Amino acid sequence: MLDKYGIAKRIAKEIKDGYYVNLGIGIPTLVANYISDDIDVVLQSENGLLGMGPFPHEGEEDPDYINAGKQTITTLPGSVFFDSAMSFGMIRSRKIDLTILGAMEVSEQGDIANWKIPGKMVKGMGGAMDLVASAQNIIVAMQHVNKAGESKLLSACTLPLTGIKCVKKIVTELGVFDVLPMGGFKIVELHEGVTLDQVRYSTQGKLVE
Amino acid sequence: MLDKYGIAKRIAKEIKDGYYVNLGIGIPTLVANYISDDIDVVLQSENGLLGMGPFPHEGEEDPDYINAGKQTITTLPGSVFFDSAMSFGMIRSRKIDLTILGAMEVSEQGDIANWKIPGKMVKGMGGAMDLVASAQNIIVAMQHVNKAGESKLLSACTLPLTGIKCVKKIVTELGVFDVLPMGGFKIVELHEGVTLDQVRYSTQGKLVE
Amino acid sequence: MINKSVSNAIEAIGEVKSGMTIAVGGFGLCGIPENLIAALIAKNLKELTCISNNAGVDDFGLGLLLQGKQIKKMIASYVGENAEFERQMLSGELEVELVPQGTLATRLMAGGYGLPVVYTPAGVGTEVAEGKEVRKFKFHGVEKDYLMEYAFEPDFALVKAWKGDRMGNLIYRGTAQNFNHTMAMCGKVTIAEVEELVEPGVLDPNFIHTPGVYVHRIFQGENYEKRIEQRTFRPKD
Amino acid sequence: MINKSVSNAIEAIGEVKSGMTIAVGGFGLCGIPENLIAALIAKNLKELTCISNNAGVDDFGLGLLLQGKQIKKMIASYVGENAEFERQMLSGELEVELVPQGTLATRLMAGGYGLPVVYTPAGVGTEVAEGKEVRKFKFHGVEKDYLMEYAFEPDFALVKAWKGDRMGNLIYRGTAQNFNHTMAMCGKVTIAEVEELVEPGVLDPNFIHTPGVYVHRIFQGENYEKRIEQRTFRPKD
Repeated sequence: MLDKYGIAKRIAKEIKDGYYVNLGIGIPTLVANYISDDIDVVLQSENGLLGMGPFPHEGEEDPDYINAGKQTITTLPGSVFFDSAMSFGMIRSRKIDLTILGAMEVSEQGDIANWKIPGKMVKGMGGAMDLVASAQNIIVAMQHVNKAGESKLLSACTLPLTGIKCVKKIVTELGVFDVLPMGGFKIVELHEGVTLDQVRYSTQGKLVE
Repeated sequence: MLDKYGIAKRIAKEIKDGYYVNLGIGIPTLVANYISDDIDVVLQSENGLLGMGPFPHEGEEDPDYINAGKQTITTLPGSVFFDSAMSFGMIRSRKIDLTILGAMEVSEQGDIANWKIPGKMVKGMGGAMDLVASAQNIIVAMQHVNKAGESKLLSACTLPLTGIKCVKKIVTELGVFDVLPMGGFKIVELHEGVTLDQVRYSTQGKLVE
Repeated sequence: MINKSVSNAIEAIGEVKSGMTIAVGGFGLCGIPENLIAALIAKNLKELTCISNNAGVDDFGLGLLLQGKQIKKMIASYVGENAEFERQMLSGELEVELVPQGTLATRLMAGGYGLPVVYTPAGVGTEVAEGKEVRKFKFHGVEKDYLMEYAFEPDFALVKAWKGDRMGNLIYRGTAQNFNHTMAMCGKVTIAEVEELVEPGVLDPNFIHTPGVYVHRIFQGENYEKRIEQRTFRPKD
Repeated sequence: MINKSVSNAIEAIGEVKSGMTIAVGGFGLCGIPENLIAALIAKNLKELTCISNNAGVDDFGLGLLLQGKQIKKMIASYVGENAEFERQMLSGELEVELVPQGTLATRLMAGGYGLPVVYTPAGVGTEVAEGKEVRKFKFHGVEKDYLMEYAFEPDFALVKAWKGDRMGNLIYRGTAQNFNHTMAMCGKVTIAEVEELVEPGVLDPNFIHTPGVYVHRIFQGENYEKRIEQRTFRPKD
């Protein structure tokens, strides 16, 4: 069973040399720390930056240099700034190879819900709906079950949707799952110490073993 | 009666302080020479320049600095270069105050034909269709009759159209004419030495005296 | 030389009236037009419809307008950092229209590029699609559904740039560009505040982000706070 | 660092095949990818569909491809400077689709911005509108007709920039930017030739016209002729 750092580390293996990658807030942000030094990757921040570098050293923060999570960041050689319209233009025109984001629920059809819980304060979808509607390759990083112990891998999402038929892969603390084109969560691997029974118990949607 | 320089000089009077102006090829290009020194005007060239300056001195021409007629030009303080999509974006979003272009025919409804003569080699419409479809204020600079002596101010255009219901004003060697919203060429002024009969004789479309 | 410079924010927003729709640049607190927001407060304009990616925080940015109950309707993609916002929304005082961030940017772009509508896939199959025209197009080799979204045509766009010249040419710095350029292009009237106002000819004509033709008034702002929302550091090496 | 640089034009166009659709940057002879055009000739690729604002002149630019009968179809806004073009068009050897210049630019932009279609007023009521969907929209306070136009999705975009870095970031100079930026954004594969190839970090990240994400291969071109079509001077002072 993996902790959030383990999930991030596992997802980092999906990133290939030369990829342009968009990392969402939460566990996805941690992925950046585990990208192999052997490959060259460019991180996109949808507020208008390609080539996001690490957080600045204390005292070197610049209010004009932030990421989509409003955190202070740095640039790297070859970085580019641009406006929001171009940023989502490149997302829609599929120039970003991989999008990694968190979710509250994923359905066996690849639908995703990650922006709104009825009855709770709605903060907005930010760029998530644009990313999931256009990305050619979406990996979801999330816990397998929610705090109430209910499965987040469902036959159908119960929360308001962010996008439909878009998630390709899910990495949870229990394992790695492909969302099959005809529907269903295909077990790609179980993390160390995880049993098939654990996964069966924690997965409400159709599991393909 | 005016020659082409006179027509250009007369049109220059229509340009107001602070205007952004697009000048077409031919007589419209000459208009730039007659803009009053008392007003500030920015010339747009649709290949990607705001703030077009005069032709360069011999030996100072730069192949990267041309206008929409492919002539070598210079810039002025405050000039900006941009790409073709933005150039026509600003034309469509009505940021250009005045467009001046030539025509083969104009109808009393304000239709314009200036790009194609059936049976002759078709060179293309260039940016003319975009300009006439979007400009809020279009002045046509042309001769009142063609080389065959036929009127170019018609009840309906006979040549393939460039745009419909768009021309607001026409300046010819004979006079200045407003195209009325309900149709018709309203005589605004006759140039020196021109008689009403001359205009009547040379105008096939509906003349409003 | 066309001179669009005015002396300050109050003069610049002279024609902005209560009830108007204004687009306000910035992403979070990054690149927001601090002086223009202060002027909206000073003039106590009311019933504003604000188009902005975010709504500021309680005591800065558009949050200050919310404190003064100056905003009638907020059109944004993410509004999570603001308790007063939440209170007004839940009480029904504030109307909120949530728009996917890319759709927001693209509808603004459409306004600036003279395109009445755009089709975008964002929100297909979600509540964002409710009441909208859905149409199939084949693009990138895939046939899928798109939503028709209308261009924004705000009465005013209030933007903040790094440098600008008296003809209205603007350049931005870093991620403070964000929505500012796109909004500058779509305002019926666009007002820009800049950290440094220069004479025409100082800025390189090859590297201007927003051509002055889009900008109606410009002034040099004062006392920029440029507050940081999430001050995040890497461990000391 | 992602390194997209290759050594020359022949290597760069390795995957371009006869029969493909290629967008070629430039306006007239200004900003055309001279080395890439030479490589298309050297490899004698045939049956090309070229999207370019113009078709060069008889002995330069795309005119050279016409001489070699390499172009099957030309999509352009203005093709007037070329006798061989006229001959091939009149004889029916060459298919020609004339597109208003702004529509051309906007259809290319749509490709790069992931918008399957755009609505533009250019050509309404003319032969350009034949066979196209016409739709009324209210915009800028005026209700009028617009034509639905499809995004371009060329197999390759061949563009020329002033400077570029090995990650594919590009900057243009003067009016040589023209269609190059827009085309670079919409190519399924985009190849850029530059006058000067630099290391990443040399170009200011605030002032890059085309981000490298749009560019797949880049090389430093040789022997730029940069021919001028209309050498026009002002009288001596």
